[in-house]
Amino acid sequence: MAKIKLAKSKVDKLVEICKSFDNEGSELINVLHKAQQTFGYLPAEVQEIIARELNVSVAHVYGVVTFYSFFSMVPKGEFPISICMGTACYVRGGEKVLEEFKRQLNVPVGETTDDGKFSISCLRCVGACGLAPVVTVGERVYGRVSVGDVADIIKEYQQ
Amino acid sequence: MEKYKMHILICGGTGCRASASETIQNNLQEALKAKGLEDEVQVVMTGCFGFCEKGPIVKILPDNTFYVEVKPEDAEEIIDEHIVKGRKVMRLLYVDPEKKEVVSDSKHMEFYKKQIRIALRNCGFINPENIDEYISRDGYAALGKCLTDMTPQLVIDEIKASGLRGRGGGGFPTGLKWEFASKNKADQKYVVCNADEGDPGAFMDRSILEGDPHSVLEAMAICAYTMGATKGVIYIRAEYPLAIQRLKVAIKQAREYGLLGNDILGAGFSFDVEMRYGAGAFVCGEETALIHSMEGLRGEPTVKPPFPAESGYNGKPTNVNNVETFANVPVIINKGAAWFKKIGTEKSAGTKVFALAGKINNVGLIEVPMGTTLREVIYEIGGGIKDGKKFKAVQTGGPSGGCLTEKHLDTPIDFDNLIAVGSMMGSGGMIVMDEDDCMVSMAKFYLDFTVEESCGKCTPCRVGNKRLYELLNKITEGKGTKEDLDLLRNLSTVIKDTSLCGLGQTSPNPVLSTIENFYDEYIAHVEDHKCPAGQCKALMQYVIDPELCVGCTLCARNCPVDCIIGERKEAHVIDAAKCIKCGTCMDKCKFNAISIK
Amino acid sequence: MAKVKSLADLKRIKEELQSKMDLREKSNNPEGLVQIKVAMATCGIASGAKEVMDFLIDVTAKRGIQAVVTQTGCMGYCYAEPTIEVKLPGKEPIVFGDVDTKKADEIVEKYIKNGELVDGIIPVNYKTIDN
Amino acid sequence: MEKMIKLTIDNKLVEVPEGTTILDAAKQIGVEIPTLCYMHLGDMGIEHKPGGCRICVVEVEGRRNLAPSCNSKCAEGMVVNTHNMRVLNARKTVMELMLSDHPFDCLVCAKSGNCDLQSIAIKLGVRELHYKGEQSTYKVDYSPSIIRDMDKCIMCRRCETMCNDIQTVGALSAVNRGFESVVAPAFEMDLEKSTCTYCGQCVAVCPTGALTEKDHTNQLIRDLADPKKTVVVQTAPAVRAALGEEFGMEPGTLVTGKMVSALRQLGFNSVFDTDFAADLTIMEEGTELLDRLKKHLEGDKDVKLPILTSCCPAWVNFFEHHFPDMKDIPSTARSPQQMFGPIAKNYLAKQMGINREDMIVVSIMPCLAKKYECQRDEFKVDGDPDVNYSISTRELANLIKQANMDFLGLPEDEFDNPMGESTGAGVIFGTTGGVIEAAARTAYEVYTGKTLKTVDFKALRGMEGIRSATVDFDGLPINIGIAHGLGNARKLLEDIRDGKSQYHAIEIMACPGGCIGGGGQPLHHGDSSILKKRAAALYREDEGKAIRKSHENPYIIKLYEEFLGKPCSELSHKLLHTHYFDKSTDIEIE
Repeated sequence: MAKIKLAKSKVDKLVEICKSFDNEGSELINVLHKAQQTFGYLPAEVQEIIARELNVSVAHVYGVVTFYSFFSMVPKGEFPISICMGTACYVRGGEKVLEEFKRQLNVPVGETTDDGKFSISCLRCVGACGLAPVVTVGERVYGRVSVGDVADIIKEYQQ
Repeated sequence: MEKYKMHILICGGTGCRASASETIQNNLQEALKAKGLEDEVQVVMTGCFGFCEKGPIVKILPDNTFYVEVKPEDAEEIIDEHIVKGRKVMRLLYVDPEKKEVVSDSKHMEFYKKQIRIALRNCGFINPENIDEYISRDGYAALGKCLTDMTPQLVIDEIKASGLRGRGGGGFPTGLKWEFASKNKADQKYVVCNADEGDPGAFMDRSILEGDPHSVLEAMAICAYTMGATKGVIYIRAEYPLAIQRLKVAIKQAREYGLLGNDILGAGFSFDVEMRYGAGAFVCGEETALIHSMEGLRGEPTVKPPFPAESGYNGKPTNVNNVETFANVPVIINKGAAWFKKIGTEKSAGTKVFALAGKINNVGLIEVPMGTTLREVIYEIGGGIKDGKKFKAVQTGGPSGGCLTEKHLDTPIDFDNLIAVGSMMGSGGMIVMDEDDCMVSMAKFYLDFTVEESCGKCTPCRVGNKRLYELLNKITEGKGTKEDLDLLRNLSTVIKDTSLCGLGQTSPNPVLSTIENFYDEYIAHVEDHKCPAGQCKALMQYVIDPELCVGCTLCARNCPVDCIIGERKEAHVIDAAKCIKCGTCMDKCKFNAISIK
Repeated sequence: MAKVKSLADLKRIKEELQSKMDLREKSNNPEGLVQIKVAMATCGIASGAKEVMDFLIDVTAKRGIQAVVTQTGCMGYCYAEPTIEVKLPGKEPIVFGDVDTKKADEIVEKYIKNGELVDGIIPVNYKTIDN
Repeated sequence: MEKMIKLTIDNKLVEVPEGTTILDAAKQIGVEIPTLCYMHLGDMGIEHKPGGCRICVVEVEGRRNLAPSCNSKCAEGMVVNTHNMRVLNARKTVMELMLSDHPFDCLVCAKSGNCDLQSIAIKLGVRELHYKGEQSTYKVDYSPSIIRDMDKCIMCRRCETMCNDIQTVGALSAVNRGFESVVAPAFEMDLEKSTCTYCGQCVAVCPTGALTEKDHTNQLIRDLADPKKTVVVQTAPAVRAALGEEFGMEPGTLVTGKMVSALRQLGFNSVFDTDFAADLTIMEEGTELLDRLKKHLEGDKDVKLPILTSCCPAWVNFFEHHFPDMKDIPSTARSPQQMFGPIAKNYLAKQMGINREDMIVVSIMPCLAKKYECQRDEFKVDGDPDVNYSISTRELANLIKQANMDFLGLPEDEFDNPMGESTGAGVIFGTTGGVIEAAARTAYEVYTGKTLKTVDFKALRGMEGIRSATVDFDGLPINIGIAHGLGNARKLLEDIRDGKSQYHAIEIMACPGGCIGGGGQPLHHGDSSILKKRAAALYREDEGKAIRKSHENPYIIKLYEEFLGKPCSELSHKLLHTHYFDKSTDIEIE
């Protein structure tokens, strides 16, 4: 028997989210979006509750969560850094920028620094190809980023 | 709506917003207020102008002045000089890079000259959050015409006659698709708009939704009318917050006006639209995968037939079209199939929007008639290759397309021509590469994408693409052999031949087309263990020419891994074992002493 | 907002809205239109250019003339302000000086509508401000 | 009238009804196209054709790509090539790709020799792998019943279909995507921690060694080789109707006598019959049923009906996980396997004059959940299980082969007594509807005090997933429901939960067909005609029995007289009944 622990407020919130979608199994992806918006990520406990509320198997929920790259089971850093790996950014040096972020923060893609401050992810085309290569930190977009700019961008958020 | 003497249009596309176009809008409004002109000059945030390279863009009407690369601090000057004093701000005008001349009016810019904007007709022209502006430009007139004057079959016939083909990649005749869906009887049918633009480097769908959301809603309603559907779903990438926001506003306004909902325009036709969010899976661009995703499942494709037109969303007849396809529909109805058919080539009517990017001067979103040549697009509209480098290849069709070369430049672009030369239209990504781009690495880049985006359902795509990637990786690391090229070819052919869906059926295209067009480059990698473009790290070495090095130490100080050794004023040496080949030293050296060997 | 109840209703709303979008539509395609530029530098404004411009915008719209009225900077004829430049489709631009609303009315009626020349033309050895 | 379609396959003209797949049309002219992920479970109505493996691709002239024949319908005038060089190259390359992500431990793989992947690779003549690279590596997951070795998974997804669509257990799902994708429980946790019921239907359909039963034959060989141990065996009814298939015999051949003689040759001290325990189950469960029925008729609101059978361990796991709120509805009677154990170790051992710990009780079961059932804590005394372990029909067949016996030539032997004597009622436990029919025979006579004219309740028989019948208890209509396959069981349970159920008693078996279609049986590949033949065999054995009602089994009568007292007595409650647990996910709110 799997045992999970979750704060009551979170359970209530999840129940409310599921209810707002009529507890329909076919609304799973919408529910997951909402839940991730609310909690920042989708830990196992959250998936268990969603499965129970939507009356689908938790294996199914997990299968869906792991299919879509937008969903994450680990919390992102306080400042999530995303490097665009769209083709336009790639040919204008996006990969080098990514390597530099990885090197300077010493974390691989998809993970968060030990202090919880930064996480690195790749994304596919923000549609700002005119600014390639593009890096986003949270909502903020940095365009025409060069390897040399990486340290400055990190510094901006380090204080 | 007040009647203004002047309009200032600011690009509110994602690219320009990333460069603070919202702040520019605010500053302009503040500056107008300060001069007491807020009732005379209207400031409008529009959709994308397309010329993203030079964003943010501010356009002033009626004199059509086109300001580029505007910064928030320029707002006051624009108001003071242009609006009040009637003098153009020269430093913000576009300078033609060839002729070195100022061009103040977009109509006279090379970038816009060859463009015909149908799908993008309202982008950069109207305020997408104002339905009135859409209506004033014949918005919903096509829907009205269909509902009032045309039978569903007549509408289908019109679309068929127009020659419109699916702009999402497949190029399937839209009218035919509608007809299939209309012929299947069911108690419920669905119209789905595929706005899950996943092609890296293509952003036309997002631009249309951000700049002209009503055109898509109107077209969906028209489609629904032809097939007898009452429900529409827009499946949109969750990563497109602005497009989602604009659509939400548009749907709300359309409902308020009764252009969505029950008994539209008193014609007894009811239709409404809701949104579903994609969650980051390229394969969901495939319609059966998309439908599964809409149903809350893993976005895995299923074997066709049955086609969605027979059994789609919730098992009901469903018609799926992409955003750009829909955006063309109202114009076709308003202006007639014959008008549309005249544009473009015989088998590919109309225009196509391309996202022009890569090593090109004018990055941006363009719409050209089918049949325009690659050369016109790259050299005239695109302004040629960046930094005076040499053109090497253009990749069309995104990860499923192929790399075309110099010899293909005069190919008129249309669905069939691109396939004939080993590439495809795809959703319209067009990435230009120069002499510094290694074609093996390019193929590897695309395969990396496909491997990551494969759903894993069928063997050739799940395992085959992985093996393709591994072979390419081996080659870029200098460990490949000539036999590997044969393996690449056979595997590519089999993956294309046996994969379940369009993703796998096209994923080897970048490999096949680069082997075909850049065979020498592959041979250089596997036989000479050299990367001619100097991009494959394992096959290159940074060296300092002791003759040219003056010992300024700049490179050593900037080296991130401290692998450059040397005394001040003496020639430096790079420790190849420690070098991570980041290229910083070469960028920093002022004496051209560092080169790639 | 009331619901749009029929196609006729939609057409009516469109008509209403169109005048407000007129300016954008016209500037999108200025070649076939009458282009009027009003010099609106300090000297022009001081001598009433603003009123003239408002008048021109009004009167062209009311009389159904497809015209784009824009402002421009000082044309260099400060002695004759307000000055306006009128360009009929396919013709060379002509500059009029000392234009008040009365004069403007005359220019519209005679020159723009019928192509008859009126008094007040400033002999042209100028360039428009654009160039 | 069915519309007929003409097409050409491998230069031969074929005429098939509209809707026929290329695969089936080819079969019609004797062309076998290899398939791997495709699974057609006959009239169980299960057709799994995801078109994922791409082994069955064929060339359809005029089509750009090759088509999966399992999932492509014939069309008029179609020209199909099933084995030309383009197809062969593709098929072979796809197979190479599959093998390039598959371990090469065939020599020691449980499925070796019985592996679809292996046999198709042999058929395609794959002798060399041109494509090599990273292989998937997963931790092997050992549960009490099932072993998951996902390195061997080829993503045919048959298990997923069985677990979700047929059984509605929902323990498995495809997770991740692309090369990383695999079928796994939620959060890739161990099966034991998941909602798995161990029904074994996934194992039964796995084409490779990715899903196999936990093998107890080595343990058995060691125990049999140990002279200090008294090893007794019980064999479930469904085993005798299927074991022969492993030796090339026709499905539905009864091999009871040969099986007994094989077991004896293997060295078991005593060879008993689970059917005996099945008769005992009827005594206990039947009594409980009548008791609840009487109280219900008297208007006792605390008594819940319907009563549900409880002899299927996968079914027990199912309601413990999925319907814990209804855990007081099933009968508390243990399954026959678990009734046999305590009687053997408490009653028989004493008779034989040996200590409990020196007796090893082994069961031969058509089932994988039985392996888990043996290990449940409530069926142990001071850590010693009542039934030490269970081996499946397939494992027994393997052991017989390992022992080099000529099974077909074995003499017909008889079970030992006292626990080898059984009635026809005990025999039919092995098929869907059998338990409830057996219960009806006894309950009728006990309730009415009359003797049945005919013991055959034909209305309860059949292969439909959900069946219902009303049995006349001398004027009292008893509504009986039957479900086999957990998906069907779920429907009946949901009806009960919604208060819509009109049944007095329901029999539920987790596997389609009942135990004859169990997860430990010789693979039936979904051919339901095989299941029907196995069922017929059991009914045949029943008919041939002199005694066909459990309460008339002389050894059962003797057991009550000598040991248990009466059905549902205190002692039988201690030894023969059990209780159930809530195994749903426990959400602790902080």
